[in-house]
Amino acid sequence: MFDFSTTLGSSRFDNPILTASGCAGSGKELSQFFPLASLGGIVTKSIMLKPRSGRATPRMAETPSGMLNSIGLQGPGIDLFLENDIPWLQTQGVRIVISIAGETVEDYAVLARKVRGVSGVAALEVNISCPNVENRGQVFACHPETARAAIEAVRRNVGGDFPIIAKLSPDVTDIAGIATEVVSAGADGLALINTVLGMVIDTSTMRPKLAGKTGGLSGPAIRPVAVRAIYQVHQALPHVSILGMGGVSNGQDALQLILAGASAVSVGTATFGNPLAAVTIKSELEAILINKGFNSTAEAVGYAHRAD
Amino acid sequence: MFDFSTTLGSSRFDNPILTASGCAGSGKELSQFFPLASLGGIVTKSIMLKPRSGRATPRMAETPSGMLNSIGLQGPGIDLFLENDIPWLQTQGVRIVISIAGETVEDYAVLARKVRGVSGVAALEVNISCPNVENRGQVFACHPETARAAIEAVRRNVGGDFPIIAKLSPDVTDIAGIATEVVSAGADGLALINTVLGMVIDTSTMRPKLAGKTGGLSGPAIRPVAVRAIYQVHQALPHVSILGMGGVSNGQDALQLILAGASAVSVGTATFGNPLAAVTIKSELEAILINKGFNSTAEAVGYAHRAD
Amino acid sequence: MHKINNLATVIDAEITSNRKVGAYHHIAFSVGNMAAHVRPGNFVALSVGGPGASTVLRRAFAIYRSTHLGNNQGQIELVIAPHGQGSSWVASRAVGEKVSMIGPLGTSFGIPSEPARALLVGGGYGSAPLFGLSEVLKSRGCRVDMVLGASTAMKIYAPLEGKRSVNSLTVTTEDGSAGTQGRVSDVIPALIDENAIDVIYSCGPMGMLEAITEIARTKGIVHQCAVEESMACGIGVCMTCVLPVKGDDGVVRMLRSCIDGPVMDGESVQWQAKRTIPEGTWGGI
Amino acid sequence: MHKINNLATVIDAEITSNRKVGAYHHIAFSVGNMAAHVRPGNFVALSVGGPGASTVLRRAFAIYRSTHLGNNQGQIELVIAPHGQGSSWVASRAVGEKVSMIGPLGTSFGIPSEPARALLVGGGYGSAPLFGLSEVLKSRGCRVDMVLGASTAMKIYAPLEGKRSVNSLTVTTEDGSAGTQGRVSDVIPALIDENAIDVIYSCGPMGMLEAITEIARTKGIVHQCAVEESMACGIGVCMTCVLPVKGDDGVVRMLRSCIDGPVMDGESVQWQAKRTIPEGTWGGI
Ligand SMILES: Cc1cc2nc3c(=O)[nH]c(=O)nc-3n(C[C@H](O)[C@H](O)[C@H](O)COP(=O)(O)OP(=O)(O)OC[C@H]3O[C@@H](n4cnc5c(N)ncnc54)[C@H](O)[C@@H]3O)c2cc1C
Ligand SMILES: Cc1cc2nc3c(=O)[nH]c(=O)nc-3n(C[C@H](O)[C@H](O)[C@H](O)COP(=O)(O)OP(=O)(O)OC[C@H]3O[C@@H](n4cnc5c(N)ncnc54)[C@H](O)[C@@H]3O)c2cc1C
Ligand SMILES: Cc1cc2nc3c(=O)[nH]c(=O)nc-3n(C[C@H](O)[C@H](O)[C@H](O)COP(=O)(O)O)c2cc1C
Ligand SMILES: Cc1cc2nc3c(=O)[nH]c(=O)nc-3n(C[C@H](O)[C@H](O)[C@H](O)COP(=O)(O)O)c2cc1C
Ligand code: FES
Ligand code: FES
Repeated sequence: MFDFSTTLGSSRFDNPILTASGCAGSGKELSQFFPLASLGGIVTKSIMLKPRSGRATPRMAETPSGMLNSIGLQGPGIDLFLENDIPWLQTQGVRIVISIAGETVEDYAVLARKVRGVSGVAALEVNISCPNVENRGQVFACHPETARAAIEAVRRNVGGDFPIIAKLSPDVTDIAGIATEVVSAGADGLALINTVLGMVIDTSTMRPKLAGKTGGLSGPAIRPVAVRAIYQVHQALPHVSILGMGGVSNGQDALQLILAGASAVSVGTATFGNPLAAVTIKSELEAILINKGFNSTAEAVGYAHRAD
Repeated sequence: MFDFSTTLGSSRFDNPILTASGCAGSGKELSQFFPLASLGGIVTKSIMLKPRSGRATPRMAETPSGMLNSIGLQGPGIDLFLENDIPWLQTQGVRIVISIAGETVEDYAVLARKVRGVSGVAALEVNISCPNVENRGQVFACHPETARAAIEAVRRNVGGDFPIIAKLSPDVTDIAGIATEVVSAGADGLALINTVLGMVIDTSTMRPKLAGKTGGLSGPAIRPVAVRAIYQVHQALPHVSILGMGGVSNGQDALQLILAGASAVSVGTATFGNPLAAVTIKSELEAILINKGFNSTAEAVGYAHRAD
Repeated sequence: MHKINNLATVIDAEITSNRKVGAYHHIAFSVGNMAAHVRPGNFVALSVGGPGASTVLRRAFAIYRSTHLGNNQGQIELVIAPHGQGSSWVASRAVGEKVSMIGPLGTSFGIPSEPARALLVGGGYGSAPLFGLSEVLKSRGCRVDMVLGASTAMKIYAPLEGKRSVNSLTVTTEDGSAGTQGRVSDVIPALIDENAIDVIYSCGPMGMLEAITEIARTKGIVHQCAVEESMACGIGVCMTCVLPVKGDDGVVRMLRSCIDGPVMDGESVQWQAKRTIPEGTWGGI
Repeated sequence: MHKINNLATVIDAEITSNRKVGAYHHIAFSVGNMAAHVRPGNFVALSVGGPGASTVLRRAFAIYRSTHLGNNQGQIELVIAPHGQGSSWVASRAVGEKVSMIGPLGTSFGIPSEPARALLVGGGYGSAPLFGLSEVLKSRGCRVDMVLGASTAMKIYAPLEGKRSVNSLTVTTEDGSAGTQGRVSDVIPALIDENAIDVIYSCGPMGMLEAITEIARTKGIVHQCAVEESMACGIGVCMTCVLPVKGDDGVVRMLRSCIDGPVMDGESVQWQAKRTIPEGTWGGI
């Protein structure tokens, strides 16, 4: 019997396909198209301490085989989120990964404490691709020290056995270095990759198309960057689980990320083109893995690294 | 009268469309399709000190709206290059930009001395996206110190007035920081961007598709990254000329890079899909600039940065 | 406005007709049961570009008309302006080809419980959803006057059967090539007075909706409009399509136009925001 | 081998016929003067995917046949195996559609100056360029024997008119569904002896070319083969398509298969290199 299940840190998932943070709303919107429980898990939109309007519009620009977004972490804040969104998700029989985002190290600490007690949560994804308001708006994930500080704050506050997945930005010189840093700070797993910083200039107005000027590039265009980042990090830290994402739109794409070293795969932008993308990818991936003779997902993880 | 010409450092070009290094062979191959002199200039393939076989094949993988390459700087070495390729280019009436690449700081120094005396050369593009053999193979362009050292070596050896364009890698945490460093080291201009590091895993063999495992991502997929990098660097260093490149395949794309801050634009991958790409882009860009009421290319450079 | 239509499904819809009408393409799709759930103002999201396309996002199109004959035999018609990559691709599809369609999506126009006097205002292809609305309003005993505006005659979409369904039709074009020269906002105030209008329904460019909101406010009448914000998903999961809307509690929030819209109360939309977050918006900084 | 064909041009070639033949599509294009410059072994590079496609690179296809009727009336025929995105797109084009084509590209098969006894070996669609070659050889008084191999009968491309042009045709399939069960390399040695072959011309998968090279070396005869390396540009500007080839000076260099090939001297190609740079290669490290 083929074993499709997978693990991230100490958490087990029935299958390795999850949604990507910020690409599945609160879950409810997607549940109209398929039962959420058919996925390995739902990763919720990164939630902050306070309600947040996000950035002004336009917030998106389509690009060749991808898109830019600058949502700016719009959301209701952790309290309303735990009050309104989580209880509904808990009724769906789906594994929940809560994504949190902070503007200060203290934010991360408080968020971790608030989430600690919530039942039915499989893991915490810590989005550290956020501007650090205490350090000239520099993104936490871009520097080893600030990345470490954010993850340490979460680890200290969440307790010892709760799986923490640190989500890294690809916009760094040495992603394996950052990965090593956050793992030593207490992360059990790594989410790779967040969007790549980009810009589109509207040639009619001759100004940046997005109101926020720059935005995050996602979709198939960045898949080679994701595969590379996962491969490099898995090579450096073979025992740390990776939740891979970046441009996955079919089962073959998901397999690439798994062969590179991901234990599970999040589907983001593909859902915008097809609400059923994640479930379809799940079925395709299962068929491919079986067809290739793997006995389990685990066997395929990092398989591209094998010696000749 | 519309003035289509542009400048990079102290060098003037009749129009702002050039080829991209490594994407136009020795020039001869393209001259079969159009007169090279119709372009603003030809940027030659990065040349090293010694003959170089480059990497093993497969050297390329197509990706969504882009491609990976790992040519590994195959070439005849500077002496044969100056003996065989340059004399022919000199007969073509086209502005020549010679691209050099080294494995050590000393390589850059020697290359600069060899190129110094060559007539008809408009500028030197210094490709510092090369592994530094003296520093664990780390890429020069990825660290401010090594980037500075390479450019200083070139500046010292090439003489004071010869335009040096430092070509940077986007695979860094702070490209404006690297740009500032190389400008203070003596670069007159910046070439932005080199390819983005990526990987494709072949799902049949379940190994990296390229023999060299990782490769450089180019083509429309990375255009938003190029626009962003050019915008950031132009904002930080508004008086330094930028030769922009990355995914330009039509006149509108070229305009995006110019509005972001590029004084000239190199066309790379687009030439593989269409040998006439560069000349076509030149005509399209000219028509668009005139149509929008610009009096010169210079007026459009960085126009997206204007205040409201 | 009625709340989001949560009967949306994803289907491959076959094109049964594709006719050029002025500057537009009128395209009919065979959609099975989807047609049964359509309410005026709903839209569909189409995949564009076919397999191997570099366009990864859907395009939203207002439903011009939907017909349900029972027995899984439904049809949805759209009016498409070939503009950029996506719309041009759809417009050039041949009869018999299939296009992935999600629908019906979004909120719909609210229908008055009592017979009322309605003014329907459409800009360009924005007239599309108004004809279906007009039919419903007429069937409820409402009087329907219509104003259609565009830059030029070719861009006025007003099919014969549509015209027949309204009590009066006024056309404006900016170049004067059809109807009155000018903009819809030039003729609306007089029409409101003449016909003692109770409610305005509108669909078209955001600038037009803003102008109508101002007129409706001055005249003190209700204005429901279908907005058009750039949408990545159309189903409420991406948060790209938001705009600032004042709630009944007086608080401005960034609402998704694909789920809390496209039909919204004109007066509640903070039109002046343009590329900013209005001061005082919930969660603003 | 003859040197690169430097008369290549870029044209929009109209499809004049597209027939399914076994596992392949035989497609004819109207190409104007391009046909006049084609020599056996040349190839063309086609754009794939149409406007808005995510595929940015061309695909190379060997020229099966070219016909030039003078007066700018030329035709080029290709044999295409629908495999991945690009080839499937080309194979599904309808008559009347246009595809951007660059050609003729690459080196061509060298024709013996004296009448000789030639063995032509094709694997899969690799048979395509051999029929044109066969015609030229026959017109120069050569004897032509042909071996075609594939995994299965459907993948043997051997049109009637092609068969007529050769003195003998041997077919091998791995599953035995046509001809001899086995590989081309199983039957070649005997054919060389029987027909006193002077020269082998081959085209097909790299593994097959390698095997034939070994046979040719053993038998001491000349072997010209058309290689197939992954090509990004097809015109010599990208350096992706290289393979290690020993020159007359005994030095191995990485040569571009689009410009120094596709037709190469089998013995000079360093087949054993597979994903490595052979030791001693010029500029190697
Ligand atoms: C609710 C709604 C209803 C619509 N109804 C119709 C209709 O009935 N008929 C019709 O022809 N078109 C309609 N549109 C517009 C349509 O969805 C496309 O935006 C339009 O056709 C341009 O897409 P394109 O691919 O041709 O152009 P492109 O410019 O290539 O589009 C590029 C991207 O920008 C986005 N975009 C750019 N400008 C806008 C804008 N003003 N509004 C929305 N998205 C934008 C597109 O979604 C796309 O992702 C509607 C849009 C919305 C949101
Ligand atoms: C000189 C030459 C002659 C050829 N002649 C023919 C012919 O007559 N008939 C025919 O059907 N095909 C021929 N091919 C193969 C053809 O060019 C395509 O590689 C093949 O059709 C697969 O492309 P695809 O887009 O369908 O598949 P994909 O797998 O989607 O192609 C993806 C990319 O990989 C490259 N690629 C992958 N494998 C190979 C390979 N083995 N060889 C070359 N490129 C590869 C493609 O160029 C493309 O960029 C020839 C190739 C070359 C180099
Ligand atoms: C519209 C949008 C919103 C996103 N919001 C978040 C977010 O809130 N938190 C986060 O960690 N990542 C966010 N991401 C990044 C995705 O989770 C994912 O890392 C990235 O998009 C790459 O995957 P994809 O190519 O499959 O989309 C967002 C991406 C998009 C496109
Ligand atoms: C096949 C290939 C070879 C390249 N070789 C070089 C090189 O030798 N030196 C260099 O500086 N850049 C090289 N580049 C990078 C290009 O010059 C350019 O910076 C990059 O491809 C982005 O532009 P594009 O998207 O238009 O191709 C190469 C790119 C490709 C695709
Ligand atoms: S379009 Fe995605 S939330 Fe509205
Ligand atoms: S395919 Fe580009 S050099 Fe041969």
